[in-house]
Amino acid sequence: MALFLDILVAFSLVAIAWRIMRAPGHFQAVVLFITFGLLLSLAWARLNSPDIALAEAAVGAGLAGVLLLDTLRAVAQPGKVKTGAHFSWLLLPCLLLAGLLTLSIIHIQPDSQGLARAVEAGMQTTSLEYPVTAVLLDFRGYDTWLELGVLLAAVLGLLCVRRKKSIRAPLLPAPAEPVGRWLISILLPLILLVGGFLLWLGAFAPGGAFQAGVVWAAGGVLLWQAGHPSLGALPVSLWRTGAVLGFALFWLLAATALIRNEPMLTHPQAKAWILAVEYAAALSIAVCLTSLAIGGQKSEDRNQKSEVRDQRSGDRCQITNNR
Amino acid sequence: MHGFYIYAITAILLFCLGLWGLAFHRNLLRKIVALNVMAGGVFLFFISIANPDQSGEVDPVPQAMVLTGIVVAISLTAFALCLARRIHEKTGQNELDTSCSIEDGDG
Amino acid sequence: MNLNFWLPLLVLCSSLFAGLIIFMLDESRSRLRTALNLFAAAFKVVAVHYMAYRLLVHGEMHQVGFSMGLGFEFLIKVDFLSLMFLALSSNLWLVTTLYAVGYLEGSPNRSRFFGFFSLCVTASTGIAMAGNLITFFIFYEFLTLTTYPLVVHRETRQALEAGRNYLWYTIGGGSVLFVGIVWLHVLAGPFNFTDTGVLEALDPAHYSTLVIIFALLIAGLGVKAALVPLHGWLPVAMVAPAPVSALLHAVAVVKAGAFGIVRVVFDVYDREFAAGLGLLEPLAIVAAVTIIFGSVRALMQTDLKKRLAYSTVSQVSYITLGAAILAPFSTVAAIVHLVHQGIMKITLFFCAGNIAETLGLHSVRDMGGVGRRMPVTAICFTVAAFGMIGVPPVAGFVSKWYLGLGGMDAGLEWVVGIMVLSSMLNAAYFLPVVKTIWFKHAQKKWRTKHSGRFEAPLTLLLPALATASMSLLAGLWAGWTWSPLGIAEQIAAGMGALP
Amino acid sequence: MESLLVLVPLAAAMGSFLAPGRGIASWGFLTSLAIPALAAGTAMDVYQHGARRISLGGWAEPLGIHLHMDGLSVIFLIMTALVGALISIYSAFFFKRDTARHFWPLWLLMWAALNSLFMVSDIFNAYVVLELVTICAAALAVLSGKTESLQAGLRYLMVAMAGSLAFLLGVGFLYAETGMLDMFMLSWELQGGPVAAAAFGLMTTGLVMKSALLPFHFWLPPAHGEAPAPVSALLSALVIKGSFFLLLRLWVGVFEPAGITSHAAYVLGCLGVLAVLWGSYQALIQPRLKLIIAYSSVAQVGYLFLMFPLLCTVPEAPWAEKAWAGGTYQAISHGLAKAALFLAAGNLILSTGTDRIHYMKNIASRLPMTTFTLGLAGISLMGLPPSGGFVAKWMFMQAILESGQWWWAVAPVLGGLLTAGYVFRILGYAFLLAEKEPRMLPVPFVLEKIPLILALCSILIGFRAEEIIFLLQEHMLWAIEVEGDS
Repeated sequence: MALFLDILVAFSLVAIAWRIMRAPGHFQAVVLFITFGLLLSLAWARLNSPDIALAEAAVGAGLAGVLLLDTLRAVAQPGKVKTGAHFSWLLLPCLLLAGLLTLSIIHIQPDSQGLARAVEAGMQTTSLEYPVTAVLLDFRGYDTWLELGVLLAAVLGLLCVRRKKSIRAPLLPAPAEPVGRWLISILLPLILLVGGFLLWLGAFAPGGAFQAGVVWAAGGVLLWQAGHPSLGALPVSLWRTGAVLGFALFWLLAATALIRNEPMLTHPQAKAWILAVEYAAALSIAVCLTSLAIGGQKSEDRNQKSEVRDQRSGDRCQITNNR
Repeated sequence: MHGFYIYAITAILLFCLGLWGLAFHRNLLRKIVALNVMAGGVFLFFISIANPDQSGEVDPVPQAMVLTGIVVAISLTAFALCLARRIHEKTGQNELDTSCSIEDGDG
Repeated sequence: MNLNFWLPLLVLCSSLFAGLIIFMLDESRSRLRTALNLFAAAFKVVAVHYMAYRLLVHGEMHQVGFSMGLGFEFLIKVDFLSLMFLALSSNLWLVTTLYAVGYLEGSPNRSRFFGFFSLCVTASTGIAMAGNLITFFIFYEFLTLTTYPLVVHRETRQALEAGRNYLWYTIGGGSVLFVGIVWLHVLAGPFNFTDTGVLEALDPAHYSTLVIIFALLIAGLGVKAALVPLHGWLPVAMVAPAPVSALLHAVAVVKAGAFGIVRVVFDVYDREFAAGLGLLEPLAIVAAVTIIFGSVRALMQTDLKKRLAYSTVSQVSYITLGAAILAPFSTVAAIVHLVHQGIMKITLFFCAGNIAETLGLHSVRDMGGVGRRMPVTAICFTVAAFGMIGVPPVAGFVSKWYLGLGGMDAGLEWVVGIMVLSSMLNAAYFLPVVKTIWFKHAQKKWRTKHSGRFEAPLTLLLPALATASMSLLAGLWAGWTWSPLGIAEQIAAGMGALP
Repeated sequence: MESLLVLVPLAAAMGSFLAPGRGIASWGFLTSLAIPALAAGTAMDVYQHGARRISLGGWAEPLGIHLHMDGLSVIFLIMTALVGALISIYSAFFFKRDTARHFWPLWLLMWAALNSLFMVSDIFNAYVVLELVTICAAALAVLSGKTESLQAGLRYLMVAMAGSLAFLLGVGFLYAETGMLDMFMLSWELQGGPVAAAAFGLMTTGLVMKSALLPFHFWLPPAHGEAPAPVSALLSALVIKGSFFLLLRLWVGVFEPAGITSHAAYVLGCLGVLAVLWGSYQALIQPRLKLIIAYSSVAQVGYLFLMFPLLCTVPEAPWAEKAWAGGTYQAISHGLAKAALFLAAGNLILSTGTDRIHYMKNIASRLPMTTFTLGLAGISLMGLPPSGGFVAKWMFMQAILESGQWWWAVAPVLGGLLTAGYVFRILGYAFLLAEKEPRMLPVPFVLEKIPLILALCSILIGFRAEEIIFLLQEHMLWAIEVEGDS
């Protein structure tokens, strides 16, 4: 039965992926992609990885879906649907590659324990109780730190493309029906609570900074979609601080170790330290993901004027001083 | 045991389909979707090796790596989509203009 | 202060630093530039002669070197052969600088010109003092690069065309040379120039490879030495200003190629070993063909500078020919002709430049009456031309005489035939010029720019006079111990060629 | 010391992000002062005491992530420090304030990532760092906001993403085979076999895509040609080297001991030769200076790939030292010379408003310093003596002839000639008299001097190879004992 379920999930994944590639309409492809994300999280739940399933559902299906749909709406070309595909013959080499890789997969001995033993040994020392969180924040904290850096860089890149000083989201007009506001007033506290709960959970059970950050980011996107003015009222400096906070705390963690003359990122195994970093990381992830989701908008407020000016001058970088 | 091979091979197929889609589509949005399918395949592979025998014991390291990978992927996707939108605003096209000769602009 | 260490560096740096400082000078500061230039050149002459004194009289070895790891060694070392070339280039740099100052007066971009001019001399100094093939190659390519801006100095399309031509030839030749040198290092490991060659100790299994490498080296060097069929760039490069042509033909580029061939044959392969591999005969034949070909082509030119250019093609190959004949006398001839050809050819170019600059004459046919209008220039020209033909007692005679003797010694009688034929051809293209200058009347009115006490500005006249007298003296006092011939004989003796 | 190489630019990146005021460039200045000193300190340390590792967070292998410093990483660190610092100073004077606001955080973040990449020891960490470099590089490439640059940036981003994913899948395969992520451990553990071969193929392909080797070179010329000059310089001089460095590390450190590299090495060598010829040919026919320089990068990257057939086909080859020296010298001198060229091109654009070489007539007299820079950097690219490029070419050639794989000699010889072709094509126009005097603006002092310094460095490193070769010889990859250090 379990085998049957696995085969079913696997087959559907491949079938949907195939449909995503072949779908004639872009909208169809995006919707299929969201389905694909949900199915993927199902597969991961099957593989005993609830953290990843949660994250994938929130990001792969949720946030990526929102982003894709949003972009699709913005770049839609009314009246003409051009698939514009070429190189269909490349399918053959790709399948060949798949065959080769499959051949080598046959040779994998699936009894390898990987680093599970080493993690178990490490769990004796670390102050965290849940292994995934321990790997993320402690054993391989450097990766997580730099991952926050990637997130920050994406936001910086977005600002660079949009030539904005900060994400001042173009506030959509509030929804006509009061249902939207009502929904927000119910949903938002719930979202905040769920996120906080996940964060707290992460210390000893599936959950943690990333999942919490994603949930909060969903709240932010919701606020924006509903046209709530609160995001626009956020001061720029606060926003900047929020985006960089997790990263900065990690930096502090790394730097203080140097002062104590220990290798970078070594920290006293006190839970408070790690939790502070984790909470800050969650906040930063939320801020950055919200910014990524809504910051790609074309500016329509007063920034637009300055954007036009920026573009004109940005084409030729010139010197301001030292003439 | 078999579950591992099923998911690992699925992962490979997803990766290769995504790769093909990346080359196959001209539309930028579709290319980005294809990249995400590729990423999904890679992540699935990691999780399948984290849990080879589908018993309760799961290797936490690949899980952590996938979580990191998901964040990286969404960051890059968001940035790529933003670029695609900007290109659409400037050219009205959703494709990379391959015929656009890079020789024409000055500077 | 250890002079054995510092002196070669001083010699090298005198022109290098002069060049670098001149680059930074403002265009308008021509006095300072000239002073600096002349001072550096004079300093170099003094330093070189002092070094020569120390080497010849006290037998001091001057050497500087540092390793760059993995057998990559930068070595500057002064031996007798270096000294010949050094003395030639430093003396001629001094006179050419003087000449160039007068020649380019008032023209644009002089800082650039003199800067590269100095660098160019630095390169040929480095070539002279290089103690191994790597160092030689470094300076050899440096020379290529520093002469390019000089060739294109006039910034006309024609000049650029010539520059491009020059580059393709020389950089192509450089690559071939590069392959040859690296290959040799792979076979033989790191080595320096020695009087007895270095390759004899190698496993005989490598001998066939050595032949290929020799071909690569000669092909690479032959581009600069203008061996037929690699000479194509030289006549085209005549668009450059006269001092540049003088430098190219007498001191730097062509001579560097010939000097390299001498080094490879004498100090890398050793003449007898090379002869054993059967390498010298083909080289001699190529040189002989070049000698005849150059002369024939010179005969067909009406432009004086072009004629001189082809004459260079022919004359420089005497050096190669001398190196390629396994006989003591021809060795001496090869070495001594390095100097003799330089001083005679530079005189000719100075004179041609004088005539072109003062009277605006380029074609041989228009030169009637020049002898009366510019007697000093005409005398200098005549002396040098006679030298080229091989009329005693001018220096050229000595070289040809020894070359012929060497050919006889080695049992290669055809060499004498080549000498005779070449001299006749030389006469055939130089004598009409001399005749026109002295015995024909002017056909049209001259476009004279110069009106002074002398027939031409002194800066143009004195260098020509100096080099002409040098070529005369080198012939007259050939028997003196420290004359070019005397030193060449000592070098040959050092190699075991002369008793 | 080595941790500071990452910490300092990250702090500056955060600082410039949080305080993007008038003095934003001072963050860059401070970093450019600190990093070369830190890199030199690290280099001295490695030079005197040999290679070393630090365990981040105090977690030893195989669990924790390590930073690994040996001769190779130190050389790349120093190159990055030197080039990065000089380009930073240039940028401080080049960018207007509203562009600078975007430039500095991204560049400083990328600098930290590059430093981290050159000390990388963990393959998954390598993936994260690579992605950080990629996203910063892509964002910097679109800094000018022009349509062409946006398109080029997106193309680069997608190729790089695909490459990273292939690399990541390879990481998965390696982990499945060995249960290790640390390269140092892998070099002991990894045996041959189909899984290792699959990982090898995937990781190599991914990194080759990011390094713009021939069939994947298409993204490079537009991306590097359309970006603002300092960004082009950074991308060409440093970013490609990052993925190349990682490739070298993996091949020599991990896959070569496992004995699966030999055939693939010939493939990479062939692609390298083709890249040299094709890139140089394309550079010969481009009408714009920056595109010439960008295609020249395609060619110069090809040289680097000659290292693989020389190093990874015969175990313990006697010519390995020379191939090492050749490759590293090529990487360094290309970094310096290419940065100089792009910055000089930037000056030309500032002065004349265009980089079409037909409009570049007579710059030899008008902008002598810039022309001189172009010439010097060109010498190093051509591999003419005396320059770093020459040492590289010499060492390569010796290794090639010694190994008996003489056919690779095509690349240095023919490539050198073609390079001379395009370098002198530029200089030829520079010396040509213009019919009418073009309108030229003066170039500020600093902007003119920085490229000159870079070009001079690329020449001067040719005079002193011994220390670098020593660093490579004595402290080659993984040349330390297993120890529970930190």
